[in-house]
Amino acid sequence: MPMNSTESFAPKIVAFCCNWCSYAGADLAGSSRLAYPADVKIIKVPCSCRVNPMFILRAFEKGADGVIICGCHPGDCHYSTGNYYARRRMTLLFSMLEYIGIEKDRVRVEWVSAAEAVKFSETMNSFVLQIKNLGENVRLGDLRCKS
Amino acid sequence: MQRIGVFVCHCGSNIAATVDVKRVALAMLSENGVVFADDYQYMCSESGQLKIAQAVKEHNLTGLVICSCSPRMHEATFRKAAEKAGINPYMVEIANIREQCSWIHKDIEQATQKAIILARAAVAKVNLNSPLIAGKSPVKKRALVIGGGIAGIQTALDIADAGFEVDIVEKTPSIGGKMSQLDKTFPTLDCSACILTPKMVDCAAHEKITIFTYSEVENVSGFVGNFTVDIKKKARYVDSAKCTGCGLCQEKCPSKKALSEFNCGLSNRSAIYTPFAQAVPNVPVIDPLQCIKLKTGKCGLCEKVCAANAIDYTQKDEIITREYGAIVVATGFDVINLDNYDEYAYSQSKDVITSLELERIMNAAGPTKGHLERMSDGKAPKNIVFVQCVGSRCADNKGKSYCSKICCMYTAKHAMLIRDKYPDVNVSVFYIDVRTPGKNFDEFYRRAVEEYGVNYIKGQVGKVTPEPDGSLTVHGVDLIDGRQVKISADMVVLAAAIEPNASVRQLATQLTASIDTNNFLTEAHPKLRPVESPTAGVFLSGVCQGPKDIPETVSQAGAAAAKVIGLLAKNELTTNPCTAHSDELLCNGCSACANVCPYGAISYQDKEVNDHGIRETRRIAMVNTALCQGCGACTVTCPSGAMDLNGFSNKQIIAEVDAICR
Amino acid sequence: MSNREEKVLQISGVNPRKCMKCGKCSASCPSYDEMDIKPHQFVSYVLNGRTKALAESKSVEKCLACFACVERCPRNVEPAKIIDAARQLNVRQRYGDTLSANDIPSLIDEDTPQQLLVSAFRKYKR
Amino acid sequence: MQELKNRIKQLMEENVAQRALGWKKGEFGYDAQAAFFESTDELDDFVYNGFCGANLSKYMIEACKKEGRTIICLKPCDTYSFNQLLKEHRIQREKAYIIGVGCKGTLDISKIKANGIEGIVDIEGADMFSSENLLKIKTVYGDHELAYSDALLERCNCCKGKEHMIFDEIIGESADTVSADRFEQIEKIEQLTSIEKFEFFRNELSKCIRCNACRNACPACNCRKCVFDSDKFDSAQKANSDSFEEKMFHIIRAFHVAGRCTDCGECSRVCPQNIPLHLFNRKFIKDINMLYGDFSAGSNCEENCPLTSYSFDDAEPGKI
Amino acid sequence: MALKYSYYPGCTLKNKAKSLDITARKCASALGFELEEIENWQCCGGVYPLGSDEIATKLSSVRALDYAKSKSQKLVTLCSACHHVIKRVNDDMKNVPDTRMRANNYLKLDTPYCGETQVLHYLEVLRDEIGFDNIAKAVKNPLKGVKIGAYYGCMLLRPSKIMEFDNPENPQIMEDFIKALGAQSVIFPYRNECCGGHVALKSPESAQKLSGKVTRSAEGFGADMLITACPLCLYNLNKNSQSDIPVYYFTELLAKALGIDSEE
Repeated sequence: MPMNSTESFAPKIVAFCCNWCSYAGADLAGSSRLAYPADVKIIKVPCSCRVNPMFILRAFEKGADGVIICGCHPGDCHYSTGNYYARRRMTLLFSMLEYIGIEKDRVRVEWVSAAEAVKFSETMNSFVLQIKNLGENVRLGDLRCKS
Repeated sequence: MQRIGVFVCHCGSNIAATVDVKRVALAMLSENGVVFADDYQYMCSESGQLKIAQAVKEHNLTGLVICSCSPRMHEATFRKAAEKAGINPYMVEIANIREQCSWIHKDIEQATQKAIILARAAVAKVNLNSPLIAGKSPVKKRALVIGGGIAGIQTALDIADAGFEVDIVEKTPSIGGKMSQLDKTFPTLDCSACILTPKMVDCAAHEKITIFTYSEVENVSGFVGNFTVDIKKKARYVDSAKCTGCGLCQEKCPSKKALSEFNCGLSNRSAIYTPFAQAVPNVPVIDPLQCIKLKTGKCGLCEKVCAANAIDYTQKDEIITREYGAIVVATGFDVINLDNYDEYAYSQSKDVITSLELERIMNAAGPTKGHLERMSDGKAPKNIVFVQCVGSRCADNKGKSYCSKICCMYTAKHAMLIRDKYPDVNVSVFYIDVRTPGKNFDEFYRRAVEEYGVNYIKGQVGKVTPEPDGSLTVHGVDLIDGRQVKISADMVVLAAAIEPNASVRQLATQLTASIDTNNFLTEAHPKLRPVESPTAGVFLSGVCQGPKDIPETVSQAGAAAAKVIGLLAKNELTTNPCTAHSDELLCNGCSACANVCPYGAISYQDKEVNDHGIRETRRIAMVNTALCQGCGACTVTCPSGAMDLNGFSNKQIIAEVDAICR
Repeated sequence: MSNREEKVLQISGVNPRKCMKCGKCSASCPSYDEMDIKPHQFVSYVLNGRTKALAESKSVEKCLACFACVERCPRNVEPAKIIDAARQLNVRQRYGDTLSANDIPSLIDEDTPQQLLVSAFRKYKR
Repeated sequence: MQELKNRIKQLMEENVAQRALGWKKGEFGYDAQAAFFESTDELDDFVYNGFCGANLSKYMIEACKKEGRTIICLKPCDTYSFNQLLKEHRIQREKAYIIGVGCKGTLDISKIKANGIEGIVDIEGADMFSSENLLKIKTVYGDHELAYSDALLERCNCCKGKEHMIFDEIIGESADTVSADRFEQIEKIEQLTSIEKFEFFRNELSKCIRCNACRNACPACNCRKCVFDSDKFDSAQKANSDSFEEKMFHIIRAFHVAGRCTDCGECSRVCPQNIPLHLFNRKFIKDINMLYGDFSAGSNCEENCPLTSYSFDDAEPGKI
Repeated sequence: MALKYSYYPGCTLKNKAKSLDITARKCASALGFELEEIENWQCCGGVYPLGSDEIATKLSSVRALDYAKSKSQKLVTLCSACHHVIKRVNDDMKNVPDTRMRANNYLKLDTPYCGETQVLHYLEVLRDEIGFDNIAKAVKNPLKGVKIGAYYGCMLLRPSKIMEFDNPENPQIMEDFIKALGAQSVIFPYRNECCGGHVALKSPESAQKLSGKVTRSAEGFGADMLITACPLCLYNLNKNSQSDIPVYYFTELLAKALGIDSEE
């Protein structure tokens, strides 16, 4: 990937953030003025366990270049156990995506607490960079690639 | 079809300086369902809310999108405003264009574009919102206070005085906490026991307060207003009902080698013991690791001497289950382990002690009966050096990154007390900064310097070396003087950092209350909701939330009590209407959702349904909305999509995804 | 910040802004009395644009590389790296030679370990 | 086979059950189909041979809505699906009388045809209970012979075992058919580069005509109404060929049955386009076994599905 | 099978500190392990280059490390300076991408070296691989009644984050070693303070001052002798401390306790 195209490419990135930890972490990142690229758009969900794999596939189908799911650290879920289920679901989904030849770096799960503003911003910065390095998502729009 | 009004807030210049608010409003006009869009200086202000009401009326709005600060800030405000204007409060969505946009981006074009997309997603969602009605749930009129230190005691007393029942769960055999270990308190030099003991007695005597000492929280379930808590009462081997507190058993106990926790290990105690004379309850416990009878079956001396027949070697741990409307965490602190700071020779010399140990040494009930003595040889020290910030303000993974807040003041107190009682003792204090914000605090510190002649040296200590003659050389630096300083001391006192009590980690998990990277419990809002945890019904009192001194702890304890009283005073609570529900025509009755529900809110019913003319009895999932907390775990588990979540429906989230990716 | 200061920071890899001026480095330094600029002052010299003075100071040669300051710094500032970077600056600008091979015979005895010579050349000569 | 037929007849006559769920012979010798036999007369058409691959478990959902009890013939692998349906409360145990039928592997007609055998009129030697390992194939162009074991479906070559997990009685012997490792194909794909993987699956999936045969045959796909047929997820227009569901159908379907799929292989068997759909499901099974411990859906009715349980130290997503 | 290690002796051990080398090898074979000298090893430079952009000064260490990697052996050192330099360079190769990349670009090895080798000091081998209890069992002439002060110096311990040798402020390994030999260990606070050896050439007065503190502290606590792992410390303490306290390499005492003739 030549450098200049990486520079000009503005990826579409959907971030699902749980209401209790990660969304609050994002808020704290905001009030602490910890910048991260505008490419990231946050969707608030009550818990990482609310994220249906279909939402992720849907985002890719609609042209997202990366999807990141943020939740409370395991053990700290507001609903006690939600992120444990999310962890298994996403582990399997990501493994499947890799298996069918989708760059697994297009998806990520990160546990970010309400206090971890720095981690939130660093995570988003590194994720955007990762997606920029991958370039535009061409594979997962339609797996069948029918004409 | 919705009729949506979009309102873009300037938030003064907080948003408007980076986001072209007019353009955002204009862009929204071409969005599906939007019939009105406007921008305003402060949407949250009264006139801002009035604007909403007017627009609702004039344009017959059915849904609102507010582009403003985080919903965590003002969602409730705008929902109330909507309700006043005649719209269901759940027809409001917030596009967070401040925390997630204007505050983190500098480029106006970029920020404006992002704000438009965020607003678009909110509009797409509102298009699919439907009015929700909040339910009600009853409130159990009893509070649980976890931790029986000054924070827990004060909270419990305040709640009980308001007429509500309170239970205190304390891990150790007595309430009193760290304050009971202190000798004097700053800045007034009150005797700690003299002001604490009456409160402990009040607690024990209060008809509304039940104290569970030597007990721990084992399990917590439920939610605000309706918590169910299992409390483990550890076997005391002494019947509290029979014990008269005469103390004979402790006197006669032949096993006296255990280190006294209360005296920081500086003295010994018997296997059957009350931690200190004023303990509440004044009922001893038998330490099973030390008791000869419990270890070998022989002895039984305490049983023989107990006239009240209170000794019971067969006692077992007991689980008590109680219901509460509110829970207060007041688990307090501990001094950090100093293994990472061996340069101060804490592990190498008995005469290097922590400040808490010094409190015990200075205390008349302590290991030296209040005489200032070296722990190594019992000699009176002539030169004492205090080292500040041991393990505090460290960014090196060895210590704590925060300021422990209380050390400057208690060190000034110690220095002053020593100089007062033993004027011939030289006292030096190595400090990095002296931090004394607080009423009469700086005056207090200045008195230590000016009236008591305490030698304050700006600089840190690099190393303490024990010398062959039993003295200690303190290698420090005087940064003002620009010289290395070597002081030959008899005693070195380390102001070791404080950290949250280790039990808080597990407790936070049980309560689903969040903790920060230092294991302090997180408050719901650092400024506006400092005594509430983000988990409804869980409140914070004392150092478990952050370092604080006694006056601050007591104020926070009172504040937490006030919040609890406000909660318990209600007969019922409005429940979150964003709960799950299952579509009976789609439900397979497979039980997958019930398996993942953390609240046991899903049950199954055989129900007759009419599926497009076919009547049949089906096994259908039913959600108890009083129990459901709206996490959504069930919705993803459901293979047929029968289970959905109000306020965060599959369609709503997909609409947001689509709007963002468009 | 001038070129030289930037260079020192780059060579040392130190973030001087992390320093909280506690002085633990100076309290720990066995060479403190030999130094004209003291370990706790190193960061200020870099931040205040006085790196040249630092590079020309006696401290450059007096640092024992014992890493006591590195070990004990509560903020991970690592003053030893700053003073060594200042020394590197001299060495790289080719006026840092303070030891010549001709001096050696007069400085050694029959027991002098090779290690001392090797490290001395690293320390005093480019 | 006659023994089986007689026993069913007897059970129906004794009123143990009101009907039977078995296989009916088709037009050719190799197209037996699932069928209900409501009376003993109808049993004339009953067959049980190597072409009775259809897993009847799913039909039990229908049978449970009928009056009385139904005799259901289950091959060993079918019993896993039956258990899974029981666990999901989709069927009732008391409504079924299970005859576990012996199995020596089910046959793959496309494998036979792949041997260049065309115009098949009749196939002899497909009987499940005979120990003969020879298929005699009559075609319009003459007779062919093929070893029974050479014509097995892929799923039978990596059979889970010939033990019935649930039954009321067992009729007939089974024979071991394992000749391949179940996860070998998966591992091979995992070895490919990202682009090779993508090309492989794109090539396979582009053959899909969305006939829904896989979904219809799959015992785990037993939703009253499939998400792909309801409008629960898509806010946009439904069911044109570009829709989201179309594009992601197979991944979503595999995810929906993950932890529930018994690897019965019906999806691949019924696919008219011969897409190896089991490769998706088996990948999930492999991952689940590796990450969360060996799990075999339907081996019993108690064990919790790996996706509705967890442990504190599970692997982190993307880090396996 | 005897444990085999790649052995990096360093320049001083081939010259002024021969006895450290000889006794270490002899004790190794007595204790059942073998030190295989790295072929064509080059001098480590004596000091770890602190500059974050230094490459050339680290290459000799990388070559030694890569040699050990190629033999799948752990790398063992004796001299404190060599240990310090090699251990830290190894850490750079493992954890500092820039150094790793540039060093590898320069060396053009068949496969890049990325810090795979484990670097052990001889004392760590004794503690972690042989075990002090086993050494105690092998002792033939217990050093009964001898009071020995362990002088660690700087380079084995600091920076502890990288050296991971022992507690940098209250180390235990040499004391345990002394006890294993049957002697009595004397803990004195200057055992981890610098002796000033590094400036012994050009500032002998500093070296005198600092080394004097070390020996006085040890004598004050009743030490009959000192042991060290570092030839420079040994030299400096002997020459500059103005004390008569004998200083030995720790391996010399080990050899004595094991009943090994330390002559070549």
